[in-house]
Parts: sequence; structure tokens; C-alpha cells
Amino acid sequence: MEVKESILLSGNPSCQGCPHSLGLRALGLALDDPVVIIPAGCSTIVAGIHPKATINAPVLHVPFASAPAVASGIASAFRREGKKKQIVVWMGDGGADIGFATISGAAVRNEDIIVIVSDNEAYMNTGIQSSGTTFWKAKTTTSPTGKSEERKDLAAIMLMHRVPYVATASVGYLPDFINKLEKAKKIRGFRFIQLHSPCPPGWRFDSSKTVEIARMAVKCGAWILWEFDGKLSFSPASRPYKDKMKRTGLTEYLRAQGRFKGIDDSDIETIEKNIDMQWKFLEAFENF
Amino acid sequence: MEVKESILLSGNPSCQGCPHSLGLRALGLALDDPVVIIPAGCSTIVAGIHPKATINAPVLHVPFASAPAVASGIASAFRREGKKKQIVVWMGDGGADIGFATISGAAVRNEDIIVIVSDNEAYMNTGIQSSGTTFWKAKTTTSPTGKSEERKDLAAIMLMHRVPYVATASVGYLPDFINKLEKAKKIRGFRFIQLHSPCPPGWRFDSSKTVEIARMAVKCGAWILWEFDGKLSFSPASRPYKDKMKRTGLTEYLRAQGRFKGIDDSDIETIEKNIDMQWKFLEAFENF
Amino acid sequence: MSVVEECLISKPSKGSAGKTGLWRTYKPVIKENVCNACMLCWLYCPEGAISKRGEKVEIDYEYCKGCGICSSVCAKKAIEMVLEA
Amino acid sequence: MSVVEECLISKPSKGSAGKTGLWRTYKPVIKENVCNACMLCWLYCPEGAISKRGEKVEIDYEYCKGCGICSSVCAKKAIEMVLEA
Amino acid sequence: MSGRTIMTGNQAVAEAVRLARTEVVAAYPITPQTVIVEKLAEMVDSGLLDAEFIRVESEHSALAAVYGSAVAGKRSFTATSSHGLLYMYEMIWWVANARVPLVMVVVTRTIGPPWNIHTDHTDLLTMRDSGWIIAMAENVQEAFDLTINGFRISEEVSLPYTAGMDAFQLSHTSEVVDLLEQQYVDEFLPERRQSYVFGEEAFTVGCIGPNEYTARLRKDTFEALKNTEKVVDKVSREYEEITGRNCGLLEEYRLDDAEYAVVMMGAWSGDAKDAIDELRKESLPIGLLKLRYIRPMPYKKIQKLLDGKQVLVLDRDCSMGAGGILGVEVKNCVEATNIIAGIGGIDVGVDDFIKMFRVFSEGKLEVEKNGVYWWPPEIYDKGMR
Amino acid sequence: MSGRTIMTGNQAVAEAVRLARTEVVAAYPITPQTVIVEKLAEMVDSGLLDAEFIRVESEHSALAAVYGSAVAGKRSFTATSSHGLLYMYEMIWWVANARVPLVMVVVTRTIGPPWNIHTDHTDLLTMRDSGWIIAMAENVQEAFDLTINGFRISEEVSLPYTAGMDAFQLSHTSEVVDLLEQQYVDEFLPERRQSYVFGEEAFTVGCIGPNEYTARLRKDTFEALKNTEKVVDKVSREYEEITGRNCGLLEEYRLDDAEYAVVMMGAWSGDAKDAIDELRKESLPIGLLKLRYIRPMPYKKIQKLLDGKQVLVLDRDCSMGAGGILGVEVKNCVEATNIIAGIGGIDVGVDDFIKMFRVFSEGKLEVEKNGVYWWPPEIYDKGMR
Amino acid sequence: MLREIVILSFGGQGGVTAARILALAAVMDGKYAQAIPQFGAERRGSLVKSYLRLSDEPIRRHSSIKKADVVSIFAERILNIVDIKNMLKDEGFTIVNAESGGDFCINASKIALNLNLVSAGWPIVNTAMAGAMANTLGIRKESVVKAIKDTFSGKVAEVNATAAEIAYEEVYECQ
Amino acid sequence: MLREIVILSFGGQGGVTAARILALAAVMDGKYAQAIPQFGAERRGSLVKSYLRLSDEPIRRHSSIKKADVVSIFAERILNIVDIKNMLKDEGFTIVNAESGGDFCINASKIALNLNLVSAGWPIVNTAMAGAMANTLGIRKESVVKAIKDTFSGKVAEVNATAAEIAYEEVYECQ
Ligand SMILES: Cc1ncc(C[n+]2csc(CCOP(=O)(O)OP(=O)(O)O)c2C)c(N)n1
Ligand SMILES: Cc1ncc(C[n+]2csc(CCOP(=O)(O)OP(=O)(O)O)c2C)c(N)n1
Ligand code: SF4
Ligand code: SF4
Ligand code: SF4
Ligand code: SF4
Ligand code: SF4
Ligand code: SF4
Ligand SMILES: [Mg+2]
Ligand SMILES: [Mg+2]
Repeated sequence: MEVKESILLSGNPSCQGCPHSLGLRALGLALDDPVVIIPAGCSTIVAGIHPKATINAPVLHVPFASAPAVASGIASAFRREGKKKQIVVWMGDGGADIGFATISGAAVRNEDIIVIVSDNEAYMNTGIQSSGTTFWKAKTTTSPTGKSEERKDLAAIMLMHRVPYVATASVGYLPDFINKLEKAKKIRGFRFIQLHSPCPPGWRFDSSKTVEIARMAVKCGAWILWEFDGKLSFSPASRPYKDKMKRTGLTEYLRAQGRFKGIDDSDIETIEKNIDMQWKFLEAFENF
Repeated sequence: MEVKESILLSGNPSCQGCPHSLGLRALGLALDDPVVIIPAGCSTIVAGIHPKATINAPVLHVPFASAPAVASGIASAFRREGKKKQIVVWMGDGGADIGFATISGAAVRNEDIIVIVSDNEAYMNTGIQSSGTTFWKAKTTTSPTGKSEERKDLAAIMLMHRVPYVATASVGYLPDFINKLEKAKKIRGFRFIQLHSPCPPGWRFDSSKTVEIARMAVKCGAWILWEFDGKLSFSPASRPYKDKMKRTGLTEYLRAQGRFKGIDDSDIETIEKNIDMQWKFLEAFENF
Repeated sequence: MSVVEECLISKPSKGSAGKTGLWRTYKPVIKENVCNACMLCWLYCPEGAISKRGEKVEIDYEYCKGCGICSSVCAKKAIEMVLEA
Repeated sequence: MSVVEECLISKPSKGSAGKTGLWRTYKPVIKENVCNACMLCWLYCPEGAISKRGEKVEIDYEYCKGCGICSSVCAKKAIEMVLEA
Repeated sequence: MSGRTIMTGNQAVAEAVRLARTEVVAAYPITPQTVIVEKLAEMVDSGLLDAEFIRVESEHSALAAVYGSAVAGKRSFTATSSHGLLYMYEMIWWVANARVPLVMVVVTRTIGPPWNIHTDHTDLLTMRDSGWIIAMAENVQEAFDLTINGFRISEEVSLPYTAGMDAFQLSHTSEVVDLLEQQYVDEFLPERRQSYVFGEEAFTVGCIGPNEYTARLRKDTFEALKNTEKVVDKVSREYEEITGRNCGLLEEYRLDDAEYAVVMMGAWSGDAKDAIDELRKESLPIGLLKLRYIRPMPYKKIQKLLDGKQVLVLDRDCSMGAGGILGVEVKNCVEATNIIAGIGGIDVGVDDFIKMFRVFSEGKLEVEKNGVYWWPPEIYDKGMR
Repeated sequence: MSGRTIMTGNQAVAEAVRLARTEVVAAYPITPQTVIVEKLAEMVDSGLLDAEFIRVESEHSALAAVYGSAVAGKRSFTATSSHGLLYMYEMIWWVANARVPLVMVVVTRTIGPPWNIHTDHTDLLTMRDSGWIIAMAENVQEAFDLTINGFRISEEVSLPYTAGMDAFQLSHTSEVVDLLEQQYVDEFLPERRQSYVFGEEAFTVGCIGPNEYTARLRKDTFEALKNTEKVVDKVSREYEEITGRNCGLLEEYRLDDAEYAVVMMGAWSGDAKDAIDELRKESLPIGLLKLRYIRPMPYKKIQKLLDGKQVLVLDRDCSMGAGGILGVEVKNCVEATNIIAGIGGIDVGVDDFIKMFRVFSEGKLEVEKNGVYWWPPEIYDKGMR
Repeated sequence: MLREIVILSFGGQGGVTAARILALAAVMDGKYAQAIPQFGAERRGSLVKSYLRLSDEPIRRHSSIKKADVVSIFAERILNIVDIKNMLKDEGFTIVNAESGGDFCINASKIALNLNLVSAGWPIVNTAMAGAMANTLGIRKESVVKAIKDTFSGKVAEVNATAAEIAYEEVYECQ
Repeated sequence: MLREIVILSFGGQGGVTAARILALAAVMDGKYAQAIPQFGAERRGSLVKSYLRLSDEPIRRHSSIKKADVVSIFAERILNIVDIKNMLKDEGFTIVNAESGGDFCINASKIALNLNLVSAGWPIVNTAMAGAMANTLGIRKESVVKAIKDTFSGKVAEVNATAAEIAYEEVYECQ
């Protein structure tokens, strides 16, 4: 493995074991010249406390719902100068709720930007409230007895926007995420990656387990790594789990997290069914 | 055909041959007790000029991006009273641009409302500007030489929201639209219908041709009628055109509209390819 | 009625845009002998200006805007569009 | 520097949250003899606190927050988490 | 829960909303308002509050949703702060023009950039033209009281009501609060009233039409808001009878015999009172006029109370290119000096006020007419790095 | 295109944006601003304007997009109106606090409900606290001139700039305009300047941090905006040298020897001038002070010009529960009577002004201090149905 | 001297365009002018009001015209549905697209039909009416023609210019 | 009399909770009290300041405490990284979770560990510290215990109450 500096500097205000930090580090390893647009969210804090900044690249903080639009403007400006930098929107799943029209608008315009949703399945910066992507039955401060709705499948919805590149990734599989970024950076137009980002305080697990939990999600099939670049394919880490028999540890995955405390077997069965559905759905696409 | 009064009263300010009027009439024929929420758009005008109102039902005008959220609040209020009326959001494709986060949010919450996007493929009320759903190559005042991006596939995107009911419809096939509304009204939760609404001044065709143009769109396969209520199926009017050979008149469909003036054969070929893709995509779903 | 109601609440009534029959350039005229009262024109009239009185199909010329859709959807070609005087 | 720049522009530098090494409860300690310098821990350290000096893998204790991810991802089990004094 | 306890401002507001038997809550989280939302979600989830909680996807939708429930006749509540308030700004105007009663709490917070979560009253004051009734709490008790008063007043005059409370200084600070028993709240809050209810009758709300209708409606709103002065007087007297606590338009503190009068609002008024007590010990004749309501702005009362005094208006907010917002408004009816302080959450305490008031009374704050004085001068003098 | 022609306000603005060699335009349609957007889209499409046009999906995104292009160093433009302005309100504050120069035209329009597309200045004035430079055109020529001036001034002081123009009365009315040749505009508009450019250097804009930084930045903005008075003076003199047309902060019309002074802004000022000419014929000593800029608010100049006169402030806007917005502001520095008229687009013409001014000069408009007078009284007196 | 003109037409007849053409023509004559469309949503076929002001001095007012010096009526039918008197000054005059019924008359429809200026069944009378109005308002024929050619292009410009020229000549006093 | 107390702790140690418990206890004693958390983003492990005010009269001020009557330090390490003097009034005193180094000392960590009050490797010292502080601040032991039981529930409440009781008794003057 080539050891190089990333853009994320040590001593920043992220929590111990923060998934956004993992993702931002990988981002810096994959892209040479990123310009990063960050709407409100934990990453706002991770990005540093004035007068010091965490990220060694141009970074612009922007209002919560605005990031892909601001990025569109920057893309226009860069185009007029022939500037070739990668314009990256780094946002949370909450940003994708309030800003969904903005993401969708930029996608429909096929703006030349990369939008990454670092998805920790809740509004963490404001203290763990339910978002669209919050897992069914997960306890948050606005769903104290567990969320009653299914999670929103952001990546699939973006796929239907018919943009040139859509992928899922996970902080448990950084080389895969880096690969995807490297592929994405060679494509022009709107690129979207949903990065699965288990959060220790938000999901209630020990800070040492961020990577482990992320991997459990993939192994039990609850988080599926795939990529669309004209054609949909499952990523190597997820490929084995097309075979349902190979998926393992759903119960362990759920029980390892405080947010699922009290979940019962019939709930787990329901979740399993939904997971099967999701695989079937993606397979239908794979063959399309 | 049973002749009854609809909710749309004569002598309202819609243009001659207005598709929204057709849609609203059908709405009134299908639902017994609708409550209609209308964000900014041509329908704002169609709804009447104070102190007279066009629609013989409770109607609430609301800000452009807010309709599904306002409807959510009304649904909560009705639920507390045990009131059983159908809450219908009647919006344009422009409302679905600026308000896409709002639609998506209500869908994710599975709110007990029907959202109908009467899609005339542009911002008509403000004078024919491009929207997300504007057809590729269509001339609008903000795309004077033809729109450069593909149209946004709203219904497919809503399908990915995994809500209980999603359908497309057309003002050229009102009995089909009425059927769908009748089916939708029996389902609880979030229901979405994208209604194809050719607009005489906006698309530049004679006011007598609204229905004709709408039917041409279906016959050439450019607009596909389908329905998802747990399972996706093609609607009777579109079913024949699964067979590509049966699709007819794409060139005629396009040339009948002033907005496509100057479109050339290679453009039409591209459009045909995209139409084929769309059918393939929906067929993949049909079998899923 | 309070000022709020007076200014914010509009009541359903025909002709909120006035007598829209005035907008017409062409006037739809039903050939009674050809019409079979299938009511397709009624269904597709965006104005709701067509109705059935007994077995007779009628057009409300006070409000019919003359769009011509009725004529175009009538399978029997029973509606003719006539230039207004 | 203008007031605008002074107040709005932050410069990249380590320790924007101070010496975050102070946050630790447990301290990661590398067993040099077990470590094979695969650098997995470097890749997955969310702080970027791990580096390679020559063939040696080093942890920057000034900033390492003690999350324990390095220890958990090390296939060789070469990192032990030790309670801070 | 009733009797004396300690609570944060956010908790107290949630408690007030519960006691008011609110039926629909929709809100979107934003620091430092979040706890209100969480508490209410919890109360609804646990059945402690028999209401619907709508987990909307933005503030625009939060106010839109409670607009929907309120216009359909249900007592409704939301809360927000800063960027959330700005994001729902279109809806703010809409609900006021639609004359729909509902209550919103605004936890006042600085507007970015830079991102800053601390108190500053500018966000709340962006609402001042729109037709909302606007109150501002000095402490947790007032946050609780005003929220309850809010439902009553809002429904009586058919206008939306907001109560502001300072970020952290009230929202997150635990203070002594005297709660109310349900039965008293029930007595104080009659059945919901509103000028029209949507959903049953076939009518349309908000059609375009001749301009005269808009104009008439605006004047009616203007008058309804002016009339709210009297309603606040009446309602706060009633509330005082029940609780012994007055939540009227204004609070006078040692103002009667004062030669110098300070005008301000919000949590730091408490610090100013302590400072005034100190200065009174030195026989400086200074007093305070605390604005508990900014809309309606009780000009006449203010003018009467300040007549003949040297007036200092303290703003924790700013209208760029004009002055402090309260400064501009108060100068409408009396001559005054204006200080902008505590901007961006800067801590301003008793010692600061003592200094300020002293300098002011010594006539050394003489700034250009319509200019303002920025406090504390030190931090503006030189660079900070 | 240059020389004298006739154009609507919307067309003239688009022309000014073209002449300024704007590089990025992002805007969202709303009546009555739409034509600006359409014209610019057409110019870009046809190559007449070498710029990028971003077809955003909302106003929030429109201002966000030009924020992006402007912060990255490009001359950028957007336009909006009413609900569009309210929908982008969060971004309005953001770009001002970020000190990014750009120009936006606001076609002033009534806020709903009821839906109403006619003029009313309240929308524009909701921006008055935020740090934007705010101008208001009287006629199509001024809309053209102010747009060009806007780029110059905005870039010189690193603050965003907006010019308002009345819905329909200017936006859709064709009037005589003297256009400028490109070379003069090029001379008048130097290379773009701004306080920092984003995109190349590794730094972060807008991090949270100690409150002092926020406070310092706010004071700096306040001062930059105050300083804009001088910049407007200077720039408008330069512009006058080139064009013979002055676009300074204020315009005096027969004010010198007037005993009665009217203060107002926008398209109806022209009608007021005609009315003044009529009344002067009757030897009523009345004059007009037209505000061409509302931010910075040139209090001192206003005070000096109005000193000793009987002042009438005319508002086509309203701050509910307080008064007309200009009324409140002007009363900050002089005593004045305040009329709110033309609300919701109500037509107010020469005859109305003659009546108003006469009644005023006869002392019959005496309203309660801080109260306002609603014009025309007829429409408020009784029901309308 | 300021002259205030109201044009009454049906949406789609081009009343606003006529006002703009006349304003432009007046400017070409060295005058000041202002053309104001009806404010609001205008639908094809609905009754539309447009305003035109002409003056030797800069025009400052922007309000609508309540009492006009001239009212121009683009369709004879309008005479039956609008109370023209009410919007005309005592000394004002009307000009109508009809054989009679106004102070000045012109059969603009016929001119349009003859030149095949038709859209969706309707004769497009705006340029003919502009020509006729120009004459009664003292605007030079060359200016109207030029204004029309600046407004339209190619063949359309030619035909419309011809319509205006014919009407300019043919307009006559009725009573 | 108004007394102003600053609590210094690491995020996760529960400094804010301690302040709230003491405030509640003081109210139970018939006093007035106010507990203010550090304003801003608090991360596990980072240094956190909380404020506590106690008084016989209603407390009106809401600003932070710059010079405290009492500074309470939840971890010995903090002594090395913070200049305590600077935030303490001349006549003020400190109370430290340590065997020495403050005016008052208490080994709260030991008490917590003994009671198995541990989370993520850390002893949870807030209730023990609350107990110790209560004593030095003149708050009744019963009130702290009750305040703790009002704050937590079940077994957790019991153990924490015990911690407070022990610390209440064990706190001692150091120097
Ligand atoms: C308009 C607006 N509303 C609300 C907020 C408050 N807010 C800041 S961050 C955040 C949640 C962020 O959640 P997410 O995007 O998932 O990021 P995370 O914190 O989980 O990384 C919220 C609600 C805001 N800054 N602006
Ligand atoms: C926030 C906001 N932005 C813009 C507008 C202006 N506006 C009103 S209707 C409309 C377009 C409507 O288009 P669509 O939804 O497609 O409806 P249609 O008119 O085509 O029926 C626009 C942009 C508005 N009312 N509010
Ligand atoms: S809450 Fe989670 S996502 Fe946010 S900074 Fe902490 S670890 Fe990272
Ligand atoms: S423009 Fe089209 S959609 Fe709008 S009212 Fe006219 S016909 Fe209907
Ligand atoms: S569609 Fe034709 S046949 Fe049928 S009812 Fe109408 S006119 Fe008669
Ligand atoms: S012409 Fe149009 S409006 Fe008239 S009856 Fe036929 S369909 Fe209806
Ligand atoms: S992961 Fe383990 S083996 Fe690899 S470099 Fe780190 S400590 Fe050494
Ligand atoms: S404990 Fe965490 S922060 Fe420290 S070196 Fe290991 S991974 Fe990095
Ligand atoms: Mg998140
Ligand atoms: Mg549309």
C-alpha cells in the first residue's frame, strides 16, 4: 500500500472513530486536486475550528440545502477558466433530505460534479434524529421507539436519474471506495456515491468498531456495494453475497448497535425479507 | 358513460384546450370527496379569480415548493378527526422541480395523500421555461435552441421510493386516469400519478388537439402508461406498444408541435432509442 | 363576513373569468342527427360546457371557449366548428 | 490581512481542535515485532495519526484520539490498546 | 408535572406545548432548538402527548405542515432557529397573510457564515414585518409562560405567534421554573378559534383577484396586530391572576425614577438588571425597559415610559447599513443612543453592563446620530490572530 | 445595441447584464421577472453573451449557484421577485455575510396569499438587514443604469448588490432608454475585484470558531456598507461624466424651497413628480426626496435635506404592527407623517398624489404618532362584494 | 403635450405589440413614449387593455390610464361589452376596427385577411390598427413602418408594414 | 448570596449532569439555582466547562462565569492543561477528583470504580463529584440523593446515589 499524505489533518474535532474522517481521508487519497463543498452536518465540525482548518484543500462551507447548486456555480466558473479540479460535494444523509431537490436538479442538469453522501443514517450533528435513510426500527431521538418507515434508497433513486455514474461504498472497504472515486474522476458529468458510514455515538457502538460494523453490514447483505457506469455491477466485496446462503450475521450486525436495542426476531425476519428484495431488485438491473 | 357533475366549473380562466382542466374534471369524476392542495402554476389561475372559485371542493393555494408538506399537515388534522376525505396535491412539473425534496419527504413518510403531477413539460404559468421533465430538444424560452438535457423520469424515480402506488396517466385517456384514481383512492399511504398534459400554447399546437397529441404520445411510445400497486403492469392503452413494431408516428408526434420545430432525423433517431430503452427498463420491472 | 373571509375565501361559481364564451373564434355546433349521445365530447370538454338534457347533448355557449376538442374527439364527427360572427 | 479574510478564511493546520491526544482513554501501542508494516492501520486510522518512518510504523500520540480502530483492523493483532495513565 | 423544578428552556417549551394540548407538531432539528423537537417526539411516542408528530424533511416543510394542520383547525406547533428560520421564510409570510393561528418558538441563533450556533437576535427580527406576533423571553420561566400565552393570543386574533429565546443561555440552561397544573392551563386556553377552517366546505383559499382585496386584507392584519396590544394586556392580566406572573408587553425595572433608561430584550436583560442594582448602589438613577413583545411594537407605551429620560437601546442584532434593529425602531418615538453588542453570541455579562451604563451616563457614548456603538470596543480594535 | 430606443425594464436589465460582460447567470423564473431570465438565456444560447447560464431548479439554488461562481471569481447575476426572494432568503444572508460581490435584480411584487403578482416593495425590503446594498429604480433607464453601477459598486466594496424595480410598471412597460456603448461600459467597469477567491488555494471558508470572529466580521460589514455611501457618490459621479445621468443615493425634486417634502422610492415617484408640478402651479411649496438607495440608508443626508420641512413618507410596503418601512426608518432622523398606499399593486396615480399632498399640506392627515394612514381611504371603508 | 391612449383588444390580437410599435415609432419621430401592457394573466381570447402614452417631454408617470385621450378598439364586439364612454375624456376620441361605431374607423380585419395575416382563424389586426392609429395620433407613416420592421423580421415584417401603410391611408372619420 | 461555580471535565464525564443535579438539589433545599452547559459542540474526551450558580434569590443573569467562587475539576490531568487560578476568585476554592492538588479533594474515580460505574473504560465520576461538591457548597445530602434519583432511574439511580453519598462523606480539605 502506498503511504501518502491525505487531505485530512490530525487533531481535528471529529469524534473518536468518526466515519466521515475515514471517508475524507480516502477522498484525499483518491483525488489529486479536489475542491470540497460541505453543507451543514458533522463534517462542518470535522472541517475544523477557525482559524485552523482540517482539510488541506479548498473547502467551502455552504448552507444545508445548497451544496450541489453552489458546486454547479463553481463548475461554471472553473469551466470558464479551463480549470480541471474535481468539484466534490461532501454531504450527509440529512443534507440529502432537505437538499434533495438540489441534488436532483444538479443531476438532471448533469453538472460536472461528484456528490458524495456520507450516510450515517441520521442527523448526527444535531444529536441523532431520524433522516430519510435511517434504518427501519432504529432508535433515534425523534424515533425513540424505533423508526416506523423504511429507509430511503438514495442510490437507487439517483440511478433513476440516469446520470453517468452512481455507486455505493462503505468506510469498511476503503480501497473499494478509492477505486470508485478513481473511476468516477475520469468520467464527466454528474457522479453520485452513497458511502455507508457507521457512527459510534449515533449508532451506539464502541469507537473501535466503525470499520467492523461497516463490514458486518456488507457481509449480512444489509449494505450492498455496487456501481453503475453505464451498466450496473456488484462490487467484489459484495459479490459473494448474491448467494443468499453466504450472507451472515444479520442478527449480530443489528445487536452490535445500541440503536437496535430491543429489536425482536420477527423484526429481524422482516429486515431479512427486505434485504432479499433489495438484492433481487439490483439483480434485475444487473441483467438489464 | 355516466354523465355527472365534476368539480370544475365552466367559465374559468384556463386557456382554450387546457390539459389541467381535463385532468381536474377527471379528478372530480373519480373521487367523491377530494380536498385539493394547489401550489403555484397554471392551476393557480385555473382555480379562479377572487371572489369566484372554479373548483367545487375545498381548495387551498399554497407556496410553490410546499404542497405535499401542507397536505401532510392536513392529513394529520383529518386523522385526528377521523375525517375520510381524499387529500390530493395537484401540482405541475415545475412544482416537482422546486418541491422535489418535499415530494420525496412525504413519500418517505408514506403520508396518506395522493400527489398528482400534471406534467405539461415546462413552466407554463411563467411563460414556457424548461423544467426537469421538458423533453430533450424542446424549445422553451430558457432553451431557445432546444433543451440540452434528457427529461427527468419522475414516475420511475417515485417508484424507487417504494410507495404503495405509482402510475402514469394521460389527458388523452381520461377513463384510464379515472380508473387509476379509483384504484388509488382505495389504497392508504402515498400515491403518485404523473399525468401527461400536452399544453396548446406551451407546445405550440392548436387548442383542439390536446387530446389528439396526448394520444399520439402514447401511440408512438414516447409516453408509456403503466401502474405499480405492488407490481408493475402496463395499462391497456399502452400494452400493444410493448411490441416495438406497433409503435407509430413518432415523427408526426414531434412535428405536430411547434416546440420541436427544426428537429432533424438524427435527433428523432436518438429519441427513438431512448424510447426503446425506457420500454426495456419498464419491462425489466414488470418481470421483477 | 369578516375582512379575512371576504378577501381570502372564494366561493365556487361559474364564470370566475367572466363569460368565456366571448373568447371563441369558432363555435362548436352539434349535428343532432349525427350525434349518438356517446358523451365522449362531454368527457373531454375541458370547460365542462357540454351536458345532456334528456337524450339531447347540449353546449353551454355562455362559457364554451371554442377550443374544438369536442369536435376533434367525436368519433361520429357530429360537431362542426363554425367561425363566429 | 483584511478583516474579512481574518474572520472567514481558515488555514489548514494540524490540531484545529487542540492536542486531541488528550482525549484518549486507551492508547494504541504497536508491537514492533509483530507488525509487518502492511499499513492497514494507516489506511483506516480516521485521524491520520499513523505514518511510516523508514520501515517503522509510528503513531502520533499528540493527536491520536485512541479510538482503537487501528487495533481492530490489524490482521496481525499487532496493536494493543492500553489504558492511559 | 407541576410545581417548582428546574428545566432548560427547551424542556420548558416542550412542557408548555404539552400542557396546551397541542394536536400536531412538525419540526426539523437545528441546534440549539433540537431538544424541543426531541422532547415532543418522545412525548408523542410515549403517549404523554396525544398528538401527531410529523418528521418533516426541512423547515419550509415544517411550517408548511403545521400550516396545513392549523388551517384545518388543529392547535399546532413548530420550533426553529437561525438558518432554519431563514429556510422557512416564505412560509412565515404565507401563514401570517393567511391569518392562521399557530405557535412557533425561535431559539435565537447567529446567521452564518461563519457557522456559529450562539445567540444573536437578528434571526427572530427578520420576522418583524410579516404580521407575526413576536415575543422574546428573558428566562426559562418566561419561555414557558409565553408559549402558553401564545396559543391563547394567537387564536384570539387569528395571527401566528412566535416566542424567541436565546440560544444556550436559555435553551440549554437549567433554571428554576414554576410549572402549571393541567386544569389551569385548560381553563386559560379555551377551545381553539380561527377565522376560517379549511377542509369541509367547498371554498378556495388564496385565489388571485383584484388588488383591492389584498390591500384590505393587509390593513386588517395591521389592525389585528395593533389590536393585539390590548389582547396581550388582557390575556396577561388573566394569566397573572392564575400564576402571579405577568407576561405583558413590557417590563419596567427601576424605571420610574430613572434618569437613564436602557431598552433591550432577551436573556441578557437579567444581567442588565443585576448591573442596574449595582449602579443604583452608587446612586446612578438608571432603570430598564424590557421589551417582551416586539410585535406589536407598543410605541405609545414606550414613548410614555421613556419620556424625559436619556435612553440607551441595546441591540444583540444588526440591520446592516442602518443600526441596531431595536435602535431604529425605538428612535421612531424617542431620541436614543444605540449600542450593538453580543453579536455572534459574544458573552456580555454584568460587568460589561456596568461599564456600558457608566460610560453612557457619563455622556461618553455620544455617537453620531443614527450611528451606533459596537461593544466591547476591544475586540474590534485590532486583529485577533 | 446603443443609442436611444424603447425597452421594458426587464429587457433593459438583461441588456445591462450583457454589457457588464457577466460570466455566469443562474436564475429561476417568476412573474414578473421572467423576461430577464429568458432574454439572458437567449443571449447565451445565441452567443450574444459569452457566459454560462444555469437552469437551476429553485431560487435557493439560483443564488447558491451564483454564490459559487462569484466566490470562485466570476462576475455573476441573478434576478427574482417576491416568493422567489423569500425562497432564497437563507442564501441572501449567506452571500452578504460571506462578502461576495454579485448583482441581483428584484422585480418587486406582492407576497401572498392571496396570490398577487403586482408591485409592492415589501419583498425587496426584507433584505434590508442582511448587508446587501439595496437600490430602487424609478424608471427603465434607472433600472438599466443601476444594474451597471451595481457591478462596479458591489465589486469595489465586496458586498452583494440588488436593484429593485416595480412589477409591470417597470418590468413590462416599454419606455425610452438611452443605452451605452460597450466601450464605455468596459471603461466604467474595471476587472473584477473581491476580497478572496475560492478554488485554488487550500483554505476553508466559513468554519465555526470563536464568537469574536463573527462579531468582527459583522462590524466590518456594517462599516463597509456605511462606506458604500461614499463609493456610490464617487461611482455615480463617474457614471454621470460618461452618461450625463446621475444615479446617486438620493434625488431631490423641487425640494430646495419646499415647505412640504415627500419621501418615497420606485416607479410611482414619477407620478408624484407630475403631481408636484401641478401643485406648484397652485403655489403649494412641495418637493420630493426620492430614495434611490435604501442601504446604505443615508440618514445624515436625509436629515439635512429634510431639516425644517414637513415630511410625508410614502410607503408601498408595510411592517406589520409598526408602520410603513420607510416611514419607520425616516422617522429615525426626522419627524414625519407616514402613508401606506399602493399595497398589493393598487394603482396610485397623479390624481391620488395631488389629493394626498393637498390633504397633507392642509394638516388633515394628522395621524397618531407612529400610526400610519392607509390610502386610498375609500377601499378600506366598507366591504367590497 | 401628454396624450394617453387605451387599447382594447382580445388576447391574441396583439394590442400590446401595437402599443409598443407606436411607442417606438413616436421615439423615431423624436418624441417620448411609453407602452404598458395589461398587468396580469392574459389568456388567448380574453379582453385585454394596453396603454400608450405619447409626449414631447420625458414621461414620468407609471400608473394606468383611467381617462384616455384616445381609446382604440381592436374588435367591433368589444363595443358591446365595454363602457367606452367611461374611460374616455370628454374631448377624447375613439378609433375602431369596424366600418362604423367610432370617431375614426378602419376595417383592419379586412386588410389583415386580404394580406393573409391570420392565426388560428383570427385576422391579426395589430399592425393595421397601429397604422391607423399612427395617422390619427400624428405619428409619421415612415416611422410606423420602420418600427414594424424593427419588431418583426423577413417576410412577416414586410406584410405587416404593408398592412400598417394601407390602414394609415384608409382610416377615416366616421360620423 | 450568589455563588458561581465552574466545573471542568472531559466530554463524557458528565460535568453538565453534575451541575444539573446540584442545581436541582439546591432547589429542593429551597434555594435558587442555574446550571449552564458549555455552549457548543462537545466531543467525547474534549475539555468541557459547565457552570453552576446557587443563590438565595432568583438568579437573573445568563452570561458565563469568568471568575468563579468554586472550580470543580473532574480529572487530575486537567490541572496540567488549564490555568485554574485565572478562573478563580481570590477568595475562591477548588475541589478536585484527586488525592491532592486542590483545596478540597476526593478520589471520585476510585469510588466510581468500586461501584463499577464505568463506561467505555472510564470511571463515571459525575455523581461522586456532585456528592463531594454538595458538601462543600452546603447542599443537603438528602437533596443530592433525591436529585440523583430524580435524574436516573432504577439500579443506575441507586448506585449513583451511593457514589454521591460516599463522596459527600469522604471529601476532605487537602492542604
Ligand atoms: C436550514 C437548516 N436547517 C437545519 C440545520 C441544522 N442542521 C445542521 S447539521 C444537521 C443534520 C446533519 O445531518 P446529516 O446531513 O446526516 O450529517 P451528519 O451530521 O449526520 O454527518 C442539521 C439538521 C441547518 N444548519 N440548516
Ligand atoms: C418560490 C417560487 N418561485 C417561483 C414562482 C413562480 N412560478 C409560479 S408558477 C411557476 C411555474 C409552474 O410550472 P409548473 O409547476 O410546471 O406548472 P404549470 O404552470 O406548467 O402548470 C413558477 C416558476 C413561485 N410562485 N414561487
Ligand atoms: S457523531 Fe458520528 S459522524 Fe458525527 S463527528 Fe461523531 S463520529 Fe463522526
Ligand atoms: S398554458 Fe397550458 S397548462 Fe397553462 S392554462 Fe394554458 S393551456 Fe393550461
Ligand atoms: S362525442 Fe359526438 S357523438 Fe358523442 S355525444 Fe358528443 S357529439 Fe354526440
Ligand atoms: S369547443 Fe371546447 S369548450 Fe366548447 S364545448 Fe367543445 S370542448 Fe367544450
Ligand atoms: S495493521 Fe498491524 S501489521 Fe499492519 S502496519 Fe498496522 S500494526 Fe502493522
Ligand atoms: S487509536 Fe484511532 S486515532 Fe489512534 S492511531 Fe489508532 S486508529 Fe488512529
Ligand atoms: Mg447523517
Ligand atoms: Mg408545467
